[in-house]
Amino acid sequence: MSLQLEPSAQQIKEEKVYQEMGLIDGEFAYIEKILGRLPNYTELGLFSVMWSEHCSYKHSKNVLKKFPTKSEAVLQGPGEGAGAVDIGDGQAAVFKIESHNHPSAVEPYQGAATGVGGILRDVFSMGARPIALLNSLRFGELDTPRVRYLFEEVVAGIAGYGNCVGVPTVGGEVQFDPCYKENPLVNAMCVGLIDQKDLQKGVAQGAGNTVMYIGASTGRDGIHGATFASEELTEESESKRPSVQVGDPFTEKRVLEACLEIIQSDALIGIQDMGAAGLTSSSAEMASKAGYGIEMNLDHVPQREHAMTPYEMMLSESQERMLIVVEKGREDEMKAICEHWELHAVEVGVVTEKQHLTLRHNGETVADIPVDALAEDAPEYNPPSAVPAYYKEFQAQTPWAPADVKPEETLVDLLARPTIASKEWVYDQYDYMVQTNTAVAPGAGAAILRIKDTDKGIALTTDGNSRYIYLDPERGGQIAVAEAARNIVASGGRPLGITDCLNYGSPEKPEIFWQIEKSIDGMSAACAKLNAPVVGGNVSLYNETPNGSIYPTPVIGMVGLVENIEHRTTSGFKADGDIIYVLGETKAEFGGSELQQMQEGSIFGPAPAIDLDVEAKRQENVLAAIQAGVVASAQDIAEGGLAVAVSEGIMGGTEGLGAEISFDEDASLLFSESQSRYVLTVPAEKRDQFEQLLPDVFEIGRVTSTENLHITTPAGDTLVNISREQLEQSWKGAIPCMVKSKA
Amino acid sequence: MKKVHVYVTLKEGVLDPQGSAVARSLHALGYDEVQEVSVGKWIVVEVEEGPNLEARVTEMCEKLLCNPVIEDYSFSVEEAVSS
Amino acid sequence: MKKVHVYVTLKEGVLDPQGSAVARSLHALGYDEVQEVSVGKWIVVEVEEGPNLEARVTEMCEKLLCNPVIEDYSFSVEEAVSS
Amino acid sequence: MKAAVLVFPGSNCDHDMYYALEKGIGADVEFVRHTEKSVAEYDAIFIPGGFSYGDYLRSGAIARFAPVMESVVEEAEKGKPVLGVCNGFQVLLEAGLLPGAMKRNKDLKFICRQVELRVEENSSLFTQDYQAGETIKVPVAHGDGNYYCDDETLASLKENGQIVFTYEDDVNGSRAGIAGIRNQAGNVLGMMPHPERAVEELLGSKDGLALFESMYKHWRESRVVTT
Ligand SMILES: Nc1ncnc2c1ncn2[C@@H]1O[C@H](COP(=O)(O)OP(=O)(O)O)[C@@H](O)[C@H]1O
Ligand SMILES: [Mg+2]
Repeated sequence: MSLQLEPSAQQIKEEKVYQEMGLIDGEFAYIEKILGRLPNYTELGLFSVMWSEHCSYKHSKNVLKKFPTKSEAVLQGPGEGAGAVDIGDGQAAVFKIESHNHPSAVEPYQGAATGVGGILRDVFSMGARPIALLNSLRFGELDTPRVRYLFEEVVAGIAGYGNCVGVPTVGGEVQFDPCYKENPLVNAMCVGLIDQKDLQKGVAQGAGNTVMYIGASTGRDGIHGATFASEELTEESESKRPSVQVGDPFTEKRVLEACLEIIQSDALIGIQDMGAAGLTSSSAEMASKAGYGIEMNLDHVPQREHAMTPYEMMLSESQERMLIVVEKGREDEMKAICEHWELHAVEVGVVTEKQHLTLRHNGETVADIPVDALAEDAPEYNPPSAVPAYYKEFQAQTPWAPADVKPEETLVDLLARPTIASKEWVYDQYDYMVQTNTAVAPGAGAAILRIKDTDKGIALTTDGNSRYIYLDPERGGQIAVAEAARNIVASGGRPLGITDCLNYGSPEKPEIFWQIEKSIDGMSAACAKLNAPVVGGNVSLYNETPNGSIYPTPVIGMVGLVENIEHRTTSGFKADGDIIYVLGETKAEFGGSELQQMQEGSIFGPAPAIDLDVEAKRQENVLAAIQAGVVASAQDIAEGGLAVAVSEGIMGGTEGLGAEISFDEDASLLFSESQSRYVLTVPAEKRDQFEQLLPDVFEIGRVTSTENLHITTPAGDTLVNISREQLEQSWKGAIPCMVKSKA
Repeated sequence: MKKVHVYVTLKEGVLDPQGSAVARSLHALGYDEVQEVSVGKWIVVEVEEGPNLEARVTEMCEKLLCNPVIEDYSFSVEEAVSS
Repeated sequence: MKKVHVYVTLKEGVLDPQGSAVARSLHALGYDEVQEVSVGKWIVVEVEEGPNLEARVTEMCEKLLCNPVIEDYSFSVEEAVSS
Repeated sequence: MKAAVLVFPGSNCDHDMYYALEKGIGADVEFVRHTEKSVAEYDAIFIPGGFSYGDYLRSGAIARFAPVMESVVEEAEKGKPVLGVCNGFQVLLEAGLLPGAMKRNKDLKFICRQVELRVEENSSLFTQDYQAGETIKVPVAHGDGNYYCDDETLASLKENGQIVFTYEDDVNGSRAGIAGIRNQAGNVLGMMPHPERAVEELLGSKDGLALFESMYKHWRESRVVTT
């Protein structure tokens, strides 16, 4: 009945209806050629979502091939719901990161919540039990009510969903920069644990087998979400969204438990979540991967709303739904499991020899498309790339250095910059302890989870400083991966693999495509050097508004193995008298630094240098020293430089401690962001052993028993003399204070 | 002094997990006559009388009380019993 | 089919953290005329017509929809437009 | 000790409770689904945290009608130890096994952190291994932990020594800083903080262990008397 409202095949072509769905003329012609006829409206819908950037990676597929994806640890590389690495004892860590930027810009609470829901499903559809969530967030500076609203609601949405499902949110990062003012980034990462033998794949194999639908009913929510995610954000974005998806974590929890029971059944052939492009992508991808087809009867799809059309059902992005393929005749076993969890489980189709996605509705065939055309054979583009003028200019500049730094004032100001300030306000809202594995909680560096019934743990982090990447995508890409690895190593872990979330502006702009290419080159080189291959990821392009694009922001989610949980190391200072060392040289490198942004209101010039050989060597040495048990605390030096790292060592350390430091360089270098550096503390009696393992360290001071940071020149002049309390006021107070201000 | 009653509910078509959970629970308790349940908010705002009361309340709803992306609202003004 | 509107609110004298937060935000936005705010629930239950409708709804409220330790409720029955 | 850990749809600290009971005191633990009819065969009943039924409507409101709850109420009235933690506490309140109700936290935000609790009494079967007045470190993780009761109830809680744990700092706005209360008979305890998350130094505290040990000791002693 409502089908009559849909344009006819002829109208679609003549009136170029396909353009409204984001398809261009050439793509439409290609569709016509594949089908040998004109597509109807439903078919056009299927193509438009499957060929959207979000599902097809049509602009990024080729550059993604550059990533190294193999190592002795990789069990599952890119291509499935999530990647998997070997963590020993026959176990694997399964993990993936995903963006939910556009939905969060429109409806921050639900956008963030459903982002968490989606990434959880990616992981448990592999058969793994989710054991940790992380997130990487970017907002404008907290100086307008809208930005504060986005920030508060995104955090609440992440908390609301993760807490309810019962998966601890153990880490993440939040950075603030004007470039994200209208286009916040919300990337969520999930890590699961599985016995390797249980690893599942999303395949629809074996003609005659049954396709079943599990979970929430299908409504009209989020129709065309994948297309939406592949466009710029405009004023109309809000009204264009037919209806925003609302997350239902309670249903997710039941779907999760049901799926983990289902994967234990040998009747299960394949399982995949209905993520972006819902039923369409899950069915087409499962069939395409297996070399089969699927015939679905849409009359059987559980529906929440009246009179839904095939187009609407296929494109709906209702949450908390899964598609499984089951051995014919054993459907009841699945139903019994689902009933137990009070969930729908219905037969919606069969696997067919003919490699088509065929849809039936009210007794008629409403779509009939070769599955490979939807999935693997989507168009691919090699967009033109061009070096941006800004880059050439930055390269030519003499490096910027701060003018006349008053070290103590600068330190206090830097600690209160929201990007550097304590994120306690954020993670206080996350249940980071549920499942009782969190051995190192959020607060400093990587999170560590113990793996029950073993001696080991895993270390988790997300990282990505987009300022360096903007200044110099290739170097910045190297730094992003290296920094994530430093976090893992400083916590006592060995990097095993990464998942990446590539957030950029429009790939159709040559300058932006250049950023994508170069940063991927940089990341790839670092992944190879640090033996941390890419096992999965997500691409989010078109992060721009009429006011401009975001900085190129690839986010690295990294998983490392802590061979013995006793090796876990945190950044807080531990005991009076411990020696404080810096590993690595400090140079006058301020391009893209927090100090530059603070003083100049913008960033420019060359990014800090990085030498991947040095980086790799130091990581090895630091890990060796930690494993030898001679390191009391360890931390990489990042935003804000040495002075901030030492302050964090005090604030995150045992109560009652401070530090006495002698700094024999120009005071401004306290805030330099030179790469590949660490602050390490060592008990005095382990000095010799430590220095043997790490010959290139500089001793800079001692941990003291007065709650104070005292930095002097070798001549004895005081550069900084400040109490722990004052440091904390600045660092801990900043974000709560900004959030509260209503001006 | 006036009492303004603001009623906020999810827009048509937006998933209402709370409503469905309550409906299921009522069924489990034997209330089979229950068809559908929706859970919304009822906000009572006491305001001092002044000009443009309705216009100002409309503003409050659109700015703060209701999230226009997923919610609809309506309100009615009641003479408040002074207490 | 009838539509029953159930209104649930915190009892008089029970401090309402949500209400005070909304009042504070409204003040911050410049709505100084706002005195007090309470945030309650508005639950719409669609029921098939049958005997004892009011008595059964009262039961639903007392059993499930309202927690009598801290909440009060009231309801009204509306003729629903059949859809 | 045969321990039942109830599992409602949406419970998510069920495994943590199981683990704490098994590792902590070597209890013989079983999960008991919300649809079961009886918990009579168990020596103690544990209602774990989480979001039963999503905490939609009100925390614990829907769970209290689950089939298993009738038997829980019966056993509680017979004097069997029942511990409700976090969402479990909320279920006990909704079920009327403990007085009072929960409101949203005063700051309206979910809070997760280690907090300090004061052990107000050590005469119950749950706290005999603590010192009265002792300060312990146990984490909280909740959005609706702002305990409310009327003046009369508060007076009687005090008079009967039913206030078991209070917060050292005001974390959520609870009346009289209440973190945990027991019934008059002393066999039902509800608390918002999570003792099951505080049984190993590795995770930041083992101050919750004494609670389970107290229960275990009580069970052993009561067996000696009856057999
Ligand atoms: N969005 C977030 N969610 C959870 N934890 C966070 C979040 N942002 C920051 N944190 C935590 O705060 C700490 C500091 O973060 P960050 O400043 O990025 O430092 P680092 O890069 O050294 O880990 C880390 O432990 C991190 O996990
Ligand atoms: Mg970082």
